[in-house]
Amino acid sequence: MDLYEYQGKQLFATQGIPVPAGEVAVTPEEARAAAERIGGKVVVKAQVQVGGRGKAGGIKVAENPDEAEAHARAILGMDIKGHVVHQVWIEAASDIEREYYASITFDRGEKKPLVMLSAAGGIDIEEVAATRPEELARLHVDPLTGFQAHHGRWLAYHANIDAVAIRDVVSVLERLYAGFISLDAMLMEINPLILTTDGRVIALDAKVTIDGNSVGRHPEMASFQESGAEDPQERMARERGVTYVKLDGDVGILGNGAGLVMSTLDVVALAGGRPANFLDAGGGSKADDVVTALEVLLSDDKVKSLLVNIFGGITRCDEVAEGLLTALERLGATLPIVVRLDGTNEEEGRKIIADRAPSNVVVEKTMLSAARRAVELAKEAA
Amino acid sequence: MDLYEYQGKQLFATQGIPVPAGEVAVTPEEARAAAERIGGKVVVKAQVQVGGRGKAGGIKVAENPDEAEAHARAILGMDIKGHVVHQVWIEAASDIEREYYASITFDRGEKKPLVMLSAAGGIDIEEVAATRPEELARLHVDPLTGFQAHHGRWLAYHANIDAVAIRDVVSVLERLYAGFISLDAMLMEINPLILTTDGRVIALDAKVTIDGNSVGRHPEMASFQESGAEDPQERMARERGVTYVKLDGDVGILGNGAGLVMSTLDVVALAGGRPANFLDAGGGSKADDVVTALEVLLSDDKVKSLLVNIFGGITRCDEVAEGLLTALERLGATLPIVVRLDGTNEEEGRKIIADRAPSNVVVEKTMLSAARRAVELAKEAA
Amino acid sequence: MSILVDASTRLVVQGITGREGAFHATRNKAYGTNVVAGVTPGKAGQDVDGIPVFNTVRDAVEATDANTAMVFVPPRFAADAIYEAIESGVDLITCITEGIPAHDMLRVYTHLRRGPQTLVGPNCPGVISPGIATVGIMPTQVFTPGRVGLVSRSGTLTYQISKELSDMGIGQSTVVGIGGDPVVGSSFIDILARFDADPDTDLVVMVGEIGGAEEEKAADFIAENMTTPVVAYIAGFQAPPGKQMGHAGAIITGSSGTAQAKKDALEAQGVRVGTNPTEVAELVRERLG
Amino acid sequence: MSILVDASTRLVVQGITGREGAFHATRNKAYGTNVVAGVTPGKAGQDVDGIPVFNTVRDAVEATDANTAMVFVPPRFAADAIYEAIESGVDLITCITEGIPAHDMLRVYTHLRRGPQTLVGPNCPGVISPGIATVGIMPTQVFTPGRVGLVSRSGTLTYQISKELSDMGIGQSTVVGIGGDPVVGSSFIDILARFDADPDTDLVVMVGEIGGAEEEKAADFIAENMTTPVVAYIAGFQAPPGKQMGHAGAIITGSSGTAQAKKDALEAQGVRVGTNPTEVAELVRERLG
Repeated sequence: MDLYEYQGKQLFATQGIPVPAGEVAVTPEEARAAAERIGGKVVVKAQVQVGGRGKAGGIKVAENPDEAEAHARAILGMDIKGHVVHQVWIEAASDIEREYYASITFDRGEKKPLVMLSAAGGIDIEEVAATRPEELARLHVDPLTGFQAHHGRWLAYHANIDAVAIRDVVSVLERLYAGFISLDAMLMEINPLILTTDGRVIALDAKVTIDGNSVGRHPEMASFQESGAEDPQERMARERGVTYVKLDGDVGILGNGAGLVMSTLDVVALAGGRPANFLDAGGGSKADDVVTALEVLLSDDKVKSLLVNIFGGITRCDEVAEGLLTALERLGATLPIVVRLDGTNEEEGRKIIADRAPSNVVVEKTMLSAARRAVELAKEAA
Repeated sequence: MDLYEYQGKQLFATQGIPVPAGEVAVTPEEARAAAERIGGKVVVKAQVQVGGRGKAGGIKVAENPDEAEAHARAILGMDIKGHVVHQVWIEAASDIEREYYASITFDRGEKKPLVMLSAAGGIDIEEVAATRPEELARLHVDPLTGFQAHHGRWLAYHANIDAVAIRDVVSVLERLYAGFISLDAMLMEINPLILTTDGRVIALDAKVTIDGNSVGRHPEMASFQESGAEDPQERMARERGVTYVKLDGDVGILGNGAGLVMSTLDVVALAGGRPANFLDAGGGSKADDVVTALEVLLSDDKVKSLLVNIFGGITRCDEVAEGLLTALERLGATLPIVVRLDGTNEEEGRKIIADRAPSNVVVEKTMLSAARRAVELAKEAA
Repeated sequence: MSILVDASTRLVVQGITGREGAFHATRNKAYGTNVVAGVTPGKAGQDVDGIPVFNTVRDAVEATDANTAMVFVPPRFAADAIYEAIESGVDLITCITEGIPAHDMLRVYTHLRRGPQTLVGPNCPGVISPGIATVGIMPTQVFTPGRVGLVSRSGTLTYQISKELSDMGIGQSTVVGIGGDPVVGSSFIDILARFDADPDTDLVVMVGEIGGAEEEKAADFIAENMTTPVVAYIAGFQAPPGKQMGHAGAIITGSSGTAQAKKDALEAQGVRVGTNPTEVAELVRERLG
Repeated sequence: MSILVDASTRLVVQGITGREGAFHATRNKAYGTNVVAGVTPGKAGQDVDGIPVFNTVRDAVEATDANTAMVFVPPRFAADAIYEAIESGVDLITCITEGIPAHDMLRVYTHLRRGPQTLVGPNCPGVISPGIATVGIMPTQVFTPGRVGLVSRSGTLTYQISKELSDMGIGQSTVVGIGGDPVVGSSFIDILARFDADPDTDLVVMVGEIGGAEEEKAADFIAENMTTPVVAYIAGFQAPPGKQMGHAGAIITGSSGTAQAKKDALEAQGVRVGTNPTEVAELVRERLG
């Protein structure tokens, strides 16, 4: 689960990581009120989960509450790379002396947290990593013994952090690591971590990703779940617990297990078709999941044919077949549907389709032939 | 550092381990007031760091505040195995259904925390361990991965904890372990851990020892340091940072390093003498430590001769010699003193003694001869 | 003849009285696996289809000499269950559970890899040595005994490709689903090394997918260490781009992780990569001659 | 010729700009030890008696190929310093610091013992191979080169017994103070095993004291594994009884831990135990013939 900047900063504050005073606003009037409470110069920042909002005009400095309101009015509703701005974050402006970069990532490859620190922070950190790698200090941490004081020192010296800031930067790293662990984060990134002209070290941005499997044990994050920038089908799918990503083709695809679904997309493409989506009904798909999945798929009117590709393990083919019939009955879909069922209870499943399915449903025996048939049918229907 | 029961229970409460409501009282009147606030039947318990207080009459049940006051009057000032009672703990009486035993120890041998649990709690747990070891479940815990839920289950099943109490007992073990780690404990023992007639699990006693090397990082324990039951010399020594234990002989002993001091005691005994004390001025003894050490030693009038046995490593012999002269001058001691100096700056040290020491100070070249001489001198002086 | 699971396997099923645990324990037993015990706290003395239930894994191991554990408990209790299995001393632990918090697995993994025991999974379909024994949730009718090993990150794709092999008359020595989570107990390399050491495996099929760099590492391992030939499949050429984990993610990942990058890495080391499951089976047949 | 410390030792001193660190680093160097680096955070570029100072141990090791670290930092920073030394890759770490919290050392110890590196201490005087090199705080004038190894829990008693040996003309191959804390990196057994494997050590003196059961374990180890003869000394026959750690302490300890119990355990395994330091040296002379 990706968090908005303001949510990340709220978590930072609970971990003792210094952040500027700030408030969320969803209307220009709220933005003005927030600016008044904060006092002095403020920054109005679009809350979107996409990079480059500064260049897109989503970050503006306001000298007073009037300006804050005007900026908020301009930014709210803005579309930044497909993400509509529903909230702005108003925070006290900082006088920046230096911009550092600090992050902790769950490194799947090494299976350890990776801490990175650089004195060359700001938006171009990937460029730094690529062209001047010696300026980006990197350190993996043993998950059982954790982040030690010497790790912080090594990183600070090797990242060439200014001497005056070393103690505070190391303290931020220690708190960042503690938060990374206690909050079940996959990523915590501060870019920039600034040194102010009066010598304070402050997190000016916050990019936080929480492990989706761990959200249940963090009640404090329950309110973070809502997200405003999704495709309607994606939102419906997420709310019903199936994994759905919309693509731009016309062959709708429903499978079970991410690997099989990806393979199905590939095979459809090899057969000359264009997949309309990625939809994984889950490894243990039951009839209800299939109904949900079909509802999601059929709500996309670009879909011209449907390929249902199931290989039952925990999933039982007869339950999938029943779900399919239930969904078709309820939704009254008439587009051509190609079904391939293999694995647990495959014969019962095929028999259910053969005996009771409407005429727009055809069964194919192999994944390859099913993909070819679905592509043909989509072309015929187009 | 050993804690009193009431201190242990205060720590238990901060860890979420259930304890009876209670208060400390240092006068009978305070005991009455506490009993009134707690309400109902209470128990008045002598606060001493020694076992067997129940048998000695140090624990009494009071039906009402009058009785509580009377019991406190009887118990305060009582001498239990050499420990004078200065405080009583007044707590709500519990209705006991079963008595369990639970503890976590810092096991030096295995270098792991050892968790023990038994359904046969109460005062006879050592007897249980010796004669019915199968009733005492024992489990070592990996310090890096910590106490897991399955450890608690295994202990509870193997200790034959009543089914109705298993969940709460496991919860107590988990909290006890968390406290053991976070409080830097060497021992946390609950005997008995009771199941009440209404099905609650409560720690009825608390025996807690904190690692002396860690006390500095636990400001919440600063108030626990004071201790009322020490020998005056032991207290003086502790306050000045030297390790002193009084024994019942007449040869006073001052050395540096616990091993050498123990060896000195043994050699004195082999020479037919009786050591008056164990005094380790520390591995890095400086002049001031020697002054302090001599002050402590000379305040015991059973001491007839003194053996100063120093082997300098970090300790420098010349500094010890200077300290010795300073102390003798300040304290005006006239008893015979045998000095043996070896190691770092030994020649300078011996020269200081030879040139400037009063006539009651003699130098011996070896530890063995010094011990024999000190024993002879003590016998002559007796 | 096989790796990890065979006729000497003595299985204890953790979470055996749950719906899935009971179903699959029974099916594993029916296939011929020696399922000697189950564990559910508080249910010692009961049985599931004749399999005795114990309170703890240690009790089960002491009573039955189990040497393999299968974890079927819910995600938030799964790390504890794996630790319990490790401490019980079994050689192999297979964790089927999906949805375990990643940080839990990070600690489990770090601890486990400092000892001699093997973990397969979590979030995996298990291990089957066709005709001999199965530990997990695989649909056993898909597999046939033979001399081709298969290792896969994906469950259903494992079944698909095994079925393609079986349909072509090519049997399997052992099929291993290593699981698709960020942290799994056994990597491609771990399993490839075991197949390479197995005298009864003539060829290995490796089934990868987009994300991570495990297939790229495996490509190097195959070239440097293996004598047994390998045929690969990679899923996800058409997959939507995965989300980037901030700048940090981009810095770590670089260009690796795409299906094309994985295919290129494997082919650069001489490993043939099929474009679809059927073609993978054809490449295997061709290679076996 | 020696164990742990010798002419190949390249020492980095952690906490070199502190009072004790500077004093002993300089003395170790003067004795002939190859002291190649010191570490004090923030003081890179300085030097102590010509020894270059670095910010981190890793930097020191990269610049100087140090293979041994000596820790001289205050107790609350010492665990961190040991971890830093471990991660720097040095082979041997000697920790002089006294007063380290026991739980800190418990974690350090558990981590350390899963890897290949050696820790001596904490709360120990260090290691000396007389005439070759010294790492620690021992008064070097007490020792003479020779073929008797010595291992001890006590610092000053180490000096005492080494001096008794030297006075009798018996030199030492290496003298190791393992430290007296509840958790130390190397046990009697660890060091005895090294001496037993050292062709230039003819006999080992083991100096124990009351408390714990390490001497009892060593007695069994000597009988079962060692060919090099051992002479022992135990201090504390007259010591006041140690405090009992509750019922739990009594249950764990049982009857072991007293000086008499240790002496009995050693003699039962054929190890001669001297009653005072001088007699220990006499037993060594007798045994060497």
